[in-house]
Amino acid sequence: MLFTSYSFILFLCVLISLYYLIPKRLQWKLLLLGSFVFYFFSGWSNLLYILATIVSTYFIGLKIDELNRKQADYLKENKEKLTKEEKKLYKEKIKAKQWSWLLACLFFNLGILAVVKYTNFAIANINSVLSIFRMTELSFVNIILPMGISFYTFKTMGYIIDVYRGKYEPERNIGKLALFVSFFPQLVQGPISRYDDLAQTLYQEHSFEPKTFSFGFQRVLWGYFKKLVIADRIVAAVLTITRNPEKYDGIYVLVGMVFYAIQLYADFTGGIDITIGVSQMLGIEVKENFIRPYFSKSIEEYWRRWHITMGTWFRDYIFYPLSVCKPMLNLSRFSRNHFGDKIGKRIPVYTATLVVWFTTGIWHGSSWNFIVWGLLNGIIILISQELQPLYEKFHQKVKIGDTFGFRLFRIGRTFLLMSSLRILDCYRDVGISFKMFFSMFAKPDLKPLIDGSLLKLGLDMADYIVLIAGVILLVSFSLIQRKGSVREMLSAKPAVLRYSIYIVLFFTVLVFGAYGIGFDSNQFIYNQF
Amino acid sequence: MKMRILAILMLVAIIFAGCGNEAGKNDPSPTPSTPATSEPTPTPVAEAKSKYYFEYNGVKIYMDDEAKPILEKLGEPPFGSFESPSCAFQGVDRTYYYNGFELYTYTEGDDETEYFFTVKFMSDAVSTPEGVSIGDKAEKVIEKYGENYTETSGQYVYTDQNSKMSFKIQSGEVAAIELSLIINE
Amino acid sequence: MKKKKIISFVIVILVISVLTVLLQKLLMPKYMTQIVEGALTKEYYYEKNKDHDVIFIGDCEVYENFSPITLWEEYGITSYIRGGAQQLVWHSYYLLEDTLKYEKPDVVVFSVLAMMYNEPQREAYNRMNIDGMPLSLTKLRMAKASMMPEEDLITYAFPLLRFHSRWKELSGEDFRYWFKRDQISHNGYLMRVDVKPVGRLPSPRLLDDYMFGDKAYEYLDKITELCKKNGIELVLIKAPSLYPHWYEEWDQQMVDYAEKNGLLYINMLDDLDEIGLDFEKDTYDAGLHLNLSGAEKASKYFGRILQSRFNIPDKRNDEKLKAIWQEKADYYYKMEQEQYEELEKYGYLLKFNMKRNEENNIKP
Amino acid sequence: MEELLRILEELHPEIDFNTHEHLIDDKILDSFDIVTLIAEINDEFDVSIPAHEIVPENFNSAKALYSLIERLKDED
Repeated sequence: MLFTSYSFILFLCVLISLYYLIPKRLQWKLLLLGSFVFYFFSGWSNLLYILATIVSTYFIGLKIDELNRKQADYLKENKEKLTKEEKKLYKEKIKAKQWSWLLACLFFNLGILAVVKYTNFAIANINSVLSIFRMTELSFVNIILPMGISFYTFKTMGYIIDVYRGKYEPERNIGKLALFVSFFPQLVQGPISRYDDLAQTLYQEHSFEPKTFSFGFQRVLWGYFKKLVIADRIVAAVLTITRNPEKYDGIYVLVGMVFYAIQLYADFTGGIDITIGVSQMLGIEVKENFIRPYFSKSIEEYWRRWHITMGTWFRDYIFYPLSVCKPMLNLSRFSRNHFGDKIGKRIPVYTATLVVWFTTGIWHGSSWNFIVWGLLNGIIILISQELQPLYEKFHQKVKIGDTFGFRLFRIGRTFLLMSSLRILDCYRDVGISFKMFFSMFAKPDLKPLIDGSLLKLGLDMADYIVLIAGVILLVSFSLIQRKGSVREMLSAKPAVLRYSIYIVLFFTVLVFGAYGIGFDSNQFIYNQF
Repeated sequence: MKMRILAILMLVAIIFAGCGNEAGKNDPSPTPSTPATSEPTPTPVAEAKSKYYFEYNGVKIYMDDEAKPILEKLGEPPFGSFESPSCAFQGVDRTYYYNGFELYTYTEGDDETEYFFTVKFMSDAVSTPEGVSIGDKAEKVIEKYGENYTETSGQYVYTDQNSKMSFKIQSGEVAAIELSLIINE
Repeated sequence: MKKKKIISFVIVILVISVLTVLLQKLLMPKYMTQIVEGALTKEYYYEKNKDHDVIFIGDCEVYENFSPITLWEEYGITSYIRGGAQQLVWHSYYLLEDTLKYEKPDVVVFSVLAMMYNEPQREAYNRMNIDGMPLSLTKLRMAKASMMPEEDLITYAFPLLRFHSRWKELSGEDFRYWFKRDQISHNGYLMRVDVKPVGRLPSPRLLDDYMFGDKAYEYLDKITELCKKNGIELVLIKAPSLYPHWYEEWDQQMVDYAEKNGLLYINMLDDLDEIGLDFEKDTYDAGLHLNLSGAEKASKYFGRILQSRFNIPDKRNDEKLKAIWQEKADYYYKMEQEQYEELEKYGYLLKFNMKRNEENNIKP
Repeated sequence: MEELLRILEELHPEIDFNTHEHLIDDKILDSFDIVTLIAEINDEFDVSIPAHEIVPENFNSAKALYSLIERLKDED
């Protein structure tokens, strides 16, 4: 069930009405049921995967906690008898047991993810090796990727690691845990919420709050605007350009880059708006995933403002553990002694950064494109880190203050840099991506921008007008938003104005949204009417 | 701390993928915003042309070929053509009358490009590339085309890729021959 | 305070509803030129006097080949053609079901050519056949039976969801016919007076299977059933169009079906001489459809059968009906004359040749 | 404590670590700094700070960081 399908809207209407009609203590159960219904409609076999993850995580969480209790009891009972050494030994023994349980949980769930997501990628790679030796190639397997598996797997892994670390107690009600894992607004594209952020608001009883509800509704509407009016419209041109690299190189690549940046932003943040808005309509608070990322002045800042829950997940569960683990510290010490302070200090950071970005890359998709994309992100971040002192010196000498113009320059630079990296998302393979990137410089012919060629990409003049208006609206919205919540500002305005804005927005989505026949099936059969 | 193993574990999935050259021909989804839904698509098999085609004056006609260049090579149809719009006018089917055969085309797309969908044999003046023409004995069909056919409505039908060759057999003789595009309903 | 909130909520809902209706009416295709077939379904509901002896259902082989005016003038039979572009058997069934909500004819005539289709063919034809119908369960069932895989049922309840992107193509026609329509048919008959003689027709292609499909038969059974239940005589008819080819095997199936169900089946292709059709003069597109003179000949022939077989009384002496049909006939002859004049002036009919108009720079 | 301040000042000479209380919230220490810091602390104090202790509360001020080190030492 996609957010943009009629069945989702219907599902939502039914669910929300029931939600506020039934006794409040049943609300979370309804959400759980709804989430499973939602998931069921995207293929019943998907349910098996998510159930396996829920059940395994649930029992292992309890197991780890049980060991904690056992340890506490044992230490309390034998408080007098045991020496410090013995206590330490016992603690280590328990920790080791917990560790194996954690490991089992991670192995199992990551294993599922690996098999469904990366098997064909692995086969493709093995085949290319086999073909060197002229051996028979393996055939691809037909696995349908369960919806949202990357997201809910990461949610549960964060949960079990936190339980292991003793950050919080495990959830004792399997239904509640199941709801945390499968909460339907988050299933398709996140955000990757943490248990301690989401759980309480999820299980609480919520009475109907007109203000929260209408705020949620507005946000949903805004999300649909971004997705339907902008993203799903501009995608036609993006696909035309990126699917036909032989035809569209040079300046078209730049056009494609910028269009894709718009599409991705509108699509992803629009989807998250719908997620957060729907949750809000249910009285549930979900953490933000974006803070106006395209206004970032550096890549490092960009990644703090784009897909935040993913970034912090990688930071907390991979980057930190990896860079402060014993072997890494030893390595650091070793290299400091042998290669000097400068290099030694950098080794843990560099290793961890590259590992994180490699993982981020492959998490996004099982292809070399995403791996290279991830690694390039990491490398650029490291380079800019190294250049930092140089920049500072430069600034002291040249004395460019924090002027508006300079800020704009940095924002533009970051936008272009991130867009260039995203070329890897768009093209068939890494080779073509690089070829296309360099063709921008090899063929700096600007003519297609003005000779009407842009109208042959699948968008006509009317589409461009809608898009330009839409983008202007997005940018101004973000600019206003820097001063605070736009919805709060609106709610202070007279009712007539407020309602008119909503009604206009509603009809804008309804009429100018790129949905239905003619958009999803490329059958422009009504063109002649 | 054993966090190290934890981190390594994260990589299991990746190492699992092994290393290779740029052979990852998976189609990266154009919307990595929903990475969980980007499925790898296996390398498509290059689509070969059907072994069934029609040849006239050295011009080869495969089903679903674009009609315009081929019609130009064949020259004006000596007996004209017929145009049949469906009830309302979208999508025009055309029939071109040549000496001994008729060519059928359909149109598709905004620019109404024409594609072949049938060659109908009208007399023994023409024969299939395998050498069968109207009036031949049914045995000759099997001799030339083999046993691998299906029989429906008194026709021997041979299929390959997107095309099928049909021979209508009446009292042991080939009464009609048609090469046509297989249309999936 | 609370009361105020409720009032403003109601106002907002009201404003949204009104705007939705207005937008929907504006954005839906009007079918007033070029593809006028699309307007046929809707036009029936504008008809004031919904009481007919005979209802025709079927595709272009009914709405181009039979003229209710001729049936009235020659035999005093009142009739209406509920035809539609590529109307498939299930379309016909549901259209009949809906028609029976308004009237109960003596005879229903079903054109059997559509039996050749067992699957929905194109979304556009679904829209043309269904959209004109007022919203009802019948309409939704009809849509459900007809939908192509890419279609959504809800777009038949709210066509705005289907046609919203027509804002790009809005033309003067859309504003002119925002709230009203021109009458484009004569009780469902679409008039064409131009002539294009039959030349060589493509020879019939081989078919894999000459049996009509299950779904086609299922709905034919339903039509038979519905007529029986309502005491209506059902006539199966193959209209005298030469193309698409009407196969022997198909004809036999209809003969058998009619016999089994005690129906009258007439293949008019067998009686071309008796009808007096001259395919040099009586068709406007080389044999696919009859033109006015052809349709009048076919109607005279068929009317005779209707009258003799089913004893439909001659109502030409009914004063009230006489007045109504006189008005219809006046419009009919006026259009005939206009078409001839247009033909003389331009060499073709403007309404049906938008492309040629553009080439010749003519604005109809 | 002096030792810790020395390490911190090496990282960001421009900051007065004696008084600053929002090192993380004000984005003065980024994740790279934290990792470097932990490596140095490991060297100087022979204390390894586990990943789950990397939370803003522990790193917002030199004082907080120092008490974390003390606590971890005790636990050993």
